Amino acid sequence: MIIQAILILGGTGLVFAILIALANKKLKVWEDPRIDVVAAMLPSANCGACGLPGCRAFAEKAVMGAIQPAKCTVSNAERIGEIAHFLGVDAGEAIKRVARLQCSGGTDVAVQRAEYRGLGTCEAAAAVSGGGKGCAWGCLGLADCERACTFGAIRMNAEGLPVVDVEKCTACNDCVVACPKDLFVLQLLDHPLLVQCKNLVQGDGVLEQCAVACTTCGKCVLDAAPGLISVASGVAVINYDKIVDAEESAVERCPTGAIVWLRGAQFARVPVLSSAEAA
Amino acid sequence: MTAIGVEIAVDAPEPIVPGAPPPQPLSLDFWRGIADDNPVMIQMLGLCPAMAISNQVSNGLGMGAATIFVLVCSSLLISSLRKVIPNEVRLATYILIIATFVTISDLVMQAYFPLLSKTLGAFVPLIVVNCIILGRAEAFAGKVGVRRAVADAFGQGLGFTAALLIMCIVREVVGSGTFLGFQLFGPHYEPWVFMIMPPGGFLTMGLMFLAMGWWGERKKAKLAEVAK
Amino acid sequence: MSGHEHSHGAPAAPTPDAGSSTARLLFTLAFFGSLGGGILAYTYQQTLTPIRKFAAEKVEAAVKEVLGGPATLDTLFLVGDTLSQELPAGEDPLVATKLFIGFNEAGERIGVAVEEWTPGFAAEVRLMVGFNPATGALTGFKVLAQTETPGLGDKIAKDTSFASRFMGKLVNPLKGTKNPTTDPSTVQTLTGATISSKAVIKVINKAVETWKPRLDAYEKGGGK
Amino acid sequence: MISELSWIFFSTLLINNFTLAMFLGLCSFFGVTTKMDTGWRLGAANTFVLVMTAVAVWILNTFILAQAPYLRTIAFIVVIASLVQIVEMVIKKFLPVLFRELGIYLPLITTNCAILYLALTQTTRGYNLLEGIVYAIGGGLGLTLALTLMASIRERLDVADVPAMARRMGLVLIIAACMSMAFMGFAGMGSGG
Amino acid sequence: MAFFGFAHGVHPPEEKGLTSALPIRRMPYPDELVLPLRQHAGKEAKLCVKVGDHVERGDPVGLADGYMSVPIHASAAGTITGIDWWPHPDGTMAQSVHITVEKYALQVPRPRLVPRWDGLTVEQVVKAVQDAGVVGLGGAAFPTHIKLAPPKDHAVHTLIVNGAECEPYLTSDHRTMVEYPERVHFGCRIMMQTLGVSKAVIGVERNKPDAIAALQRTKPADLDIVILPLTVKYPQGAEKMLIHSVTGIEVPSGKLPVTVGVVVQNVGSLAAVAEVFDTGLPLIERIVTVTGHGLRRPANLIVPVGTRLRDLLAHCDGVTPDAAEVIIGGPMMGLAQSNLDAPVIKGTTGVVVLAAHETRGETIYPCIHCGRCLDACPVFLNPSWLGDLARVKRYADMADHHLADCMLCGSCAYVCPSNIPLSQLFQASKVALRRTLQAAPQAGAA
Amino acid sequence: MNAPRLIVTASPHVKGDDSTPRIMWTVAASLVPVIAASMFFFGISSLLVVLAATLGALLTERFLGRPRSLRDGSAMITGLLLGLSLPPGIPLWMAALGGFFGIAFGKAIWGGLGQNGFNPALIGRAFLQTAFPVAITTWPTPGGNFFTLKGDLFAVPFMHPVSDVVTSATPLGLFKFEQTLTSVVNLVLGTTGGSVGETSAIVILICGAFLAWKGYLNWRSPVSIILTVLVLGQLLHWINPVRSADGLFHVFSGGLMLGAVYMATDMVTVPTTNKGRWLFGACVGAIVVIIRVYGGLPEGVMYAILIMNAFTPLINRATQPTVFGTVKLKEAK
Ligand SMILES: Cc1cc2nc3c(=O)[nH]c(=O)nc-3n(C[C@H](O)[C@H](O)[C@H](O)COP(=O)(O)O)c2cc1C
Ligand SMILES: Cc1cc2nc3c(=O)[nH]c(=O)nc-3n(C[C@H](O)[C@H](O)[C@H](O)COP(=O)(O)O)c2cc1C
Ligand SMILES: Cc1cc2nc3c(=O)[nH]c(=O)nc-3n(C[C@H](O)[C@H](O)[C@H](O)COP(=O)(O)O)c2cc1C
Ligand SMILES: Cc1cc2nc3c(=O)[nH]c(=O)nc-3n(C[C@H](O)[C@H](O)[C@H](O)CO)c2cc1C
Ligand code: SF4
Ligand code: SF4
Ligand code: SF4
Ligand code: SF4
Ligand code: FES
Repeated sequence: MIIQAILILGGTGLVFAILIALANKKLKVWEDPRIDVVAAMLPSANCGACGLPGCRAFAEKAVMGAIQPAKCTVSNAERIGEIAHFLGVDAGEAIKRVARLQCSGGTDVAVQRAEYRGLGTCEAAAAVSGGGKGCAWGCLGLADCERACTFGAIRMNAEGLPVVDVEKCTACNDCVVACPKDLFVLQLLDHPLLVQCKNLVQGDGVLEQCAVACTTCGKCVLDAAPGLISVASGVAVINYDKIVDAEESAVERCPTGAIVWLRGAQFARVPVLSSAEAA
Repeated sequence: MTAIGVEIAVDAPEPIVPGAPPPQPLSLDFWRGIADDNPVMIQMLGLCPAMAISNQVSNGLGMGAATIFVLVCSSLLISSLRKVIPNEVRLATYILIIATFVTISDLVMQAYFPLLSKTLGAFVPLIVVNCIILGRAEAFAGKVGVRRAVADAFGQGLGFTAALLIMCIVREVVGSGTFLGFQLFGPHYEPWVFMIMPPGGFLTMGLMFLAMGWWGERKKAKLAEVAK
Repeated sequence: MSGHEHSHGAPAAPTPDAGSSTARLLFTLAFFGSLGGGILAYTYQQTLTPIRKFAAEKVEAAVKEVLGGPATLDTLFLVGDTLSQELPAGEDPLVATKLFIGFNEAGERIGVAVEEWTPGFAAEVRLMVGFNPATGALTGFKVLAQTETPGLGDKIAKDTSFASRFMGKLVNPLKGTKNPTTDPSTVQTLTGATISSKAVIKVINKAVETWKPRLDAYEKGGGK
Repeated sequence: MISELSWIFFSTLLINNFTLAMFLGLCSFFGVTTKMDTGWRLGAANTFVLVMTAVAVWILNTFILAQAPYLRTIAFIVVIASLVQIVEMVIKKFLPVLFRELGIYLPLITTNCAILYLALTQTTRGYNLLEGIVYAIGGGLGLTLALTLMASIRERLDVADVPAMARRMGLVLIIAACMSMAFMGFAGMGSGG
Repeated sequence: MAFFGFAHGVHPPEEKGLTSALPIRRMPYPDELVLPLRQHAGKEAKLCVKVGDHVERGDPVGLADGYMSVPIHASAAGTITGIDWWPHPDGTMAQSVHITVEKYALQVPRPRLVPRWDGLTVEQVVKAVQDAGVVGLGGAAFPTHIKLAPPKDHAVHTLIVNGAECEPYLTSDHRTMVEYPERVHFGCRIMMQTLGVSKAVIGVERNKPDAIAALQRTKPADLDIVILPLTVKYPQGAEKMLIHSVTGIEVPSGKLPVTVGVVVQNVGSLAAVAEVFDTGLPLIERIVTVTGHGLRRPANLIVPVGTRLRDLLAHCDGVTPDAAEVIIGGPMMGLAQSNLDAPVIKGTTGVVVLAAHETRGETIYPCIHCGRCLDACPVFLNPSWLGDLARVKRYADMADHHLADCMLCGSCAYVCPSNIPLSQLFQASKVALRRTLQAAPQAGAA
Repeated sequence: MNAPRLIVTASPHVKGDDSTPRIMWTVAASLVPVIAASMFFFGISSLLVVLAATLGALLTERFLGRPRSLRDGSAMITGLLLGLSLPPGIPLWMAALGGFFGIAFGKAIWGGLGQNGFNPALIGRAFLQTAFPVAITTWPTPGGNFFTLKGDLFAVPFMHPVSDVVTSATPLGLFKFEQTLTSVVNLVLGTTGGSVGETSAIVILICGAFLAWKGYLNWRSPVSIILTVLVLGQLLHWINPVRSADGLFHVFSGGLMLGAVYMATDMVTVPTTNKGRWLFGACVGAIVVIIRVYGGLPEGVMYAILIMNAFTPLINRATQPTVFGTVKLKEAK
């Protein structure tokens, strides 16, 4: 009886071993196993900040040597080092960029002309007479960007402006796409100069819409290196090619504070919640 | 979860399998299965037996014991043989080993616990396909040393049994008004037959997940509050 | 599952055709197959006796119960469509379909017991049915297997008063009703479990209908 | 004959639905039912494997295992596992898109208890080849039905405002409970009142 | 002619009685006019004046920038006192020219700026219409000359004139048909000749029997013009619905009416073309219905283009205390205004001032899947599902469910018992869809 | 001119009169005559059962539902309909428990009004039927003193009802298990045993017609159900009069009217498209007849509706309206 059992099972095992061995030879689709390893080491955020459709695509490219591990802006340095070490390649260099808001017209300083009723999203409000906001360029404060940020880097402050936590921001571009007013730009963290206004109305008339708007007075143009700032289009514009020439004195005489010199996060009043979480 | 899937899908020819779990103290290997990485509640594996037989506490005990037995024995064997088993037939071999232990426990149960074996029915042989066991073989036992493999197997087995027993207790107490057959609420209790029927199994497990979800949300809320 | 050991430094890009030799594959599977087979065969041998003992005891207990405690039992096997005292060689008496005949101390036949089933409310309802072929009266039944709704249909197995309603009823054939009855071949069904009750009645009728002719044929053939 | 076969078919499909009444194949029932397309595809793959298994098991039972019933579990599972692995390779080679869709769940069919359950039950019930195949189709379609319905309900829930605590798995199990309750309506079918 | 009608649609209260019997009156010139350079679909006009310039009535202040554009003309004599960003009726800011109206100028017709019609070739007519700055007055302000020169590969067989005016409250088309039926017919003649069609159908909703009668009375004998009464139903006046009602043809999804050989023009546009050739002055004024329960004295007015809402409402004795919302256009599709400095532009069909009790409630309930919106949508979309998708921002899926076919008519949002602003969701989604497509060309790959 | 404080909203700036709460409360109010009719036959017991179920539903909605969701009236309907679908003698604690279960697991967990996939009232009832199969199939006899309590209404919670109930089988049970046919006249008038709300088909029909006229319920699924049951039932009756009663009997017996008029019209859980509603109704009708004739249970309305609820998303998908201008597009291709 034991012999019989051994024969049956041994035989079955043998038959299928042959089948599998055959199948293995004929049908196998080979895939570099390192892809899976690298993919598992990536954050799986599938955010697209690296410019590739998802983390696995990044892993494939990284294994092929077509992209440097550090191009994943979401992962931390330690992890990136591990990946580079695993693949035996150079990690590459990460350049930290963050999202910056080109508006500082919170509810305390910007005029609201009419009461908006309807869906509480910026996208929807933008189509309804600009949500009743006096400034047609400014932030609507209904937090589409906050909801779009998968990294929880955006918090609305008490004045209805989104504050970007520069620690958490991975420059994934989601908020840039989400904002119907196109208020976000991705900018190098160490570029300190920023114009927080997009209102094209020239002159002091703009102050009827918002107290912190750019009045195109031209003082910053005079105070900065030549060619760094211009106001010809109706609002101050910084030429970031010349950013190395920038100095803090450029913003000092701005009558409304539309142009700012940034150290870290934007806006003086950082919401309690996000600063505590960052700590 | 991913590790399992990934490894099955890809036959990595490297002897040192990428994706092996990081070194950890034995106690962690053991506790992980009971709490953080509970096979039923977190990995969502082995749901079928957990729901099918969890309408009586005695079933849960029997099933848990059988599962732990199979899990530990097969992990032990697989881990000690991991260097000699060729990658291509890795799974087939694991299954052979697991099936052997399952059949042993089935036969033993039939012989010495005939009533229990009858109520558990086909679910004892079905331990073979309990995703936990193969999953552990794949993700753990096949890649680490014997001591760790056994610790992990015990942890996972106990984790499974714990989840199973919670369900059994809820279902038997509410559904029959008894615990291990003893009447709890006197003869006038109106049992909720629902709980020992199939929908009751789904519901009970749903309640467990809801409780976990609620707990998680509360923790999140607390964190946010602390941050404030 | 996220950490990784890679103390070996960077693995070189593996080549597609690296793999184990076919022979090793075959050997491994065959070896473990044989090993498993061997172990199982051994375990099976060891457990066979208790398993069979339990199964046989269970049947015997049921038979005794439905026949009201016979002094001796006789077993007939169904071979083809006829009853015989002998099983063809090689057949397992445990698995074969059987009819049990019970005798009292005086050696008189008090009844026969057979196993029958029919679909109930949930799945099959399997009974051991005992009846007296001479009178057509039921001597009892025992539920061997059922999965009816607990608290409702499963009363056919658990409610002893239900079983007692059947005692001595004449199967010619048996009928069910919802109301209390004294009719000799009508039984009152369980409230809320009419279907399960009727399944029991159906099994009993089926048992008598299929086995009585077989027994008659056997007796005519001079079996007894 | 016809009536027996149709009884096997319908009772497996509706009354003793593998997923909703027998608790089989739950891992994939909860794991892959987020999109309807994957839902029914997995169901179809399962049905295919079930039918294959029914045939293989019948062959094993008839020609090999008659003498060694204790080897059933192990022989069945080895056969099923090997079959699935071969099918997997075939699909990976010839239908890479489908493979991507079913991803890691194909191997899970091996450990889908419905398959082994079918093999064992088919044996204990002594089904012949035809009955076994019908049983497999009924069971497979039952799985497909449950998978598809669950997936379609979950697709609708994608746009619903589900409370946070129920979002992960809680609600899905409650849905299963509701479906299971609904399908109890078929209970007792065929027993004839 | 067979009447086909279109399925679905809604029946909002008409409220046309406020102004339907009031004859059209001319509004006096305000002190200042504001002319946005963007008043039409297509490219905005190119500025051609500077601050300090003096302009006569009818002088261009902006020139057509290419074929898909029309010039803008000064609607009164005066001085250019500013060129800057100014609130536009669509809620944004637009480059606008401010003219301080010369109080004592004659404002009289000047020598012809538009040539006489008779004797012009088709090309010359089209050019003249463009130079006169004529755009569709039915609301979309699509340059009319483009619709007069359909691509050669499409044979146009019918001109359909849109006199449905299905929006509640509005009566400007209605009064035009009652008071200037000859002008409508004259415009029709010009257009038929230019398009080279022999048949025209003027569709008018049955609730304007006096307009139908007037058109019938003045119908020229030599033209094949049919005046077709239409069921009163919103949005009967939507182009594709109208074509379906008149001809039974469904304009294919995503296609223009010319593909089925039809051109649709609004009656106001017809009258405008007629007037332009008649008077020789470009399009510098239009008929506007100023109405609503929030307004003291509703009226049908001839308003110079560029009149600020503030001046217009003041001319109608101002608003009542319970006025809550000022809408340019009708209440179904019009745009709410947050700034009364916004001017009347060429596409402004009416100004409606709603009283507080008429505005939408604030509470939004969840969609109960009642299916009313499905029964309302004239293009047979599933607004309920689209709305659900929009809420979770699944724009690509919305596109698969024909978001592009939604014409934002608002029928769905009108009937929704849960007060879900469906059409707003769809409008926002259309914008967002475009944005996401632009932002991520590789989207969907992951 | 003094500038008013303006509001801005998206178009359309006006809206039709019907609102979700108005619809819900009207439907709830239309159930009052049904309850009154039931009280005529079963006395105060009907009212108590309905109240208990409603209380359970409302309290649950209050504590588990979204803020202020009681105002929309849907939980009220759930409670009332659950009560109406229970036997008049059921212990009140069970009725209230059903209300809790229906709202908690049939609605709140799904995200509240509008999101649920299954009919909450029927989820509550199905739970009770599975949990307490005996209590829910104990049908007291109609008639008797108005204030007599039918059954053990005040049984101690979680304990057995002490049942010395005078029961009578429902017409469907009578037919299925005893092959006894009840006359359609009695069914229509409601003088038969059965659940609180299934007694008077006529009252339900009238209320339903009123709601349909107001546009508060879509008439397609009820009509489809009734037609299917009538035709299929009659067909099976001709084939085998012992197994199946005639079509009219099927239509007027059991919970069919209540289910068709009030439960297969719950727009949340039935298809949104009109085509889908016809299909939904036809399938419900067919399943009802199949369960009644071939199934183990005498009545299948609840299960049929629940089963079809599960199919609703699929039906919706299959019956999307053809978008204007796309038919020709396809032909052209
Ligand atoms: C959840 C549930 C379980 C049931 N289980 C059984 C059962 O096990 N056996 C049975 O005969 N009927 C069962 N029934 C069927 C009904 O109780 C059926 O109405 C009953 O058989 C009719 O009997 P009666 O006429 O005595 O009430 C069940 C019904 C439900 C809803
Ligand atoms: C030849 C021809 C070309 C047209 N091209 C466009 C076009 O490119 N885009 C467009 O929106 N409308 C175009 N139209 C006009 C539309 O048919 C329609 O009249 C216009 O969009 C305004 O319609 P509405 O008010 O219903 O939106 C064209 C019309 C004609 C006759
Ligand atoms: C929902 C909807 C309703 C409309 N109602 C009218 C209307 O009542 N009268 C009208 O002239 N145009 C109406 N239009 C605009 C027409 O579709 C079309 O643009 C116009 O008749 C073309 O003529 P025009 O270019 O001369 O303005 C409506 C458009 C939409 C989308
Ligand atoms: C015509 C109509 C029928 C309804 N039927 C039911 C019903 O059968 N069961 C129920 O729980 N709610 C019903 N409701 C209320 C509501 O739609 C239901 O509670 C939702 O399912 C909750 O999301 C109904 C509402 C209406 C307007
Ligand atoms: S969404 Fe914006 S703020 Fe958030 S991580 Fe991306 S770029 Fe940074
Ligand atoms: S930045 Fe843009 S998206 Fe964010 S709140 Fe402001 S308007 Fe909205
Ligand atoms: S707004 Fe769009 S979806 Fe709504 S009814 Fe109009 S066309 Fe249909
Ligand atoms: S009308 Fe409103 S509530 Fe009804 S289905 Fe449409 S969106 Fe939903
Ligand atoms: S499928 Fe049954 S245990 Fe996983």
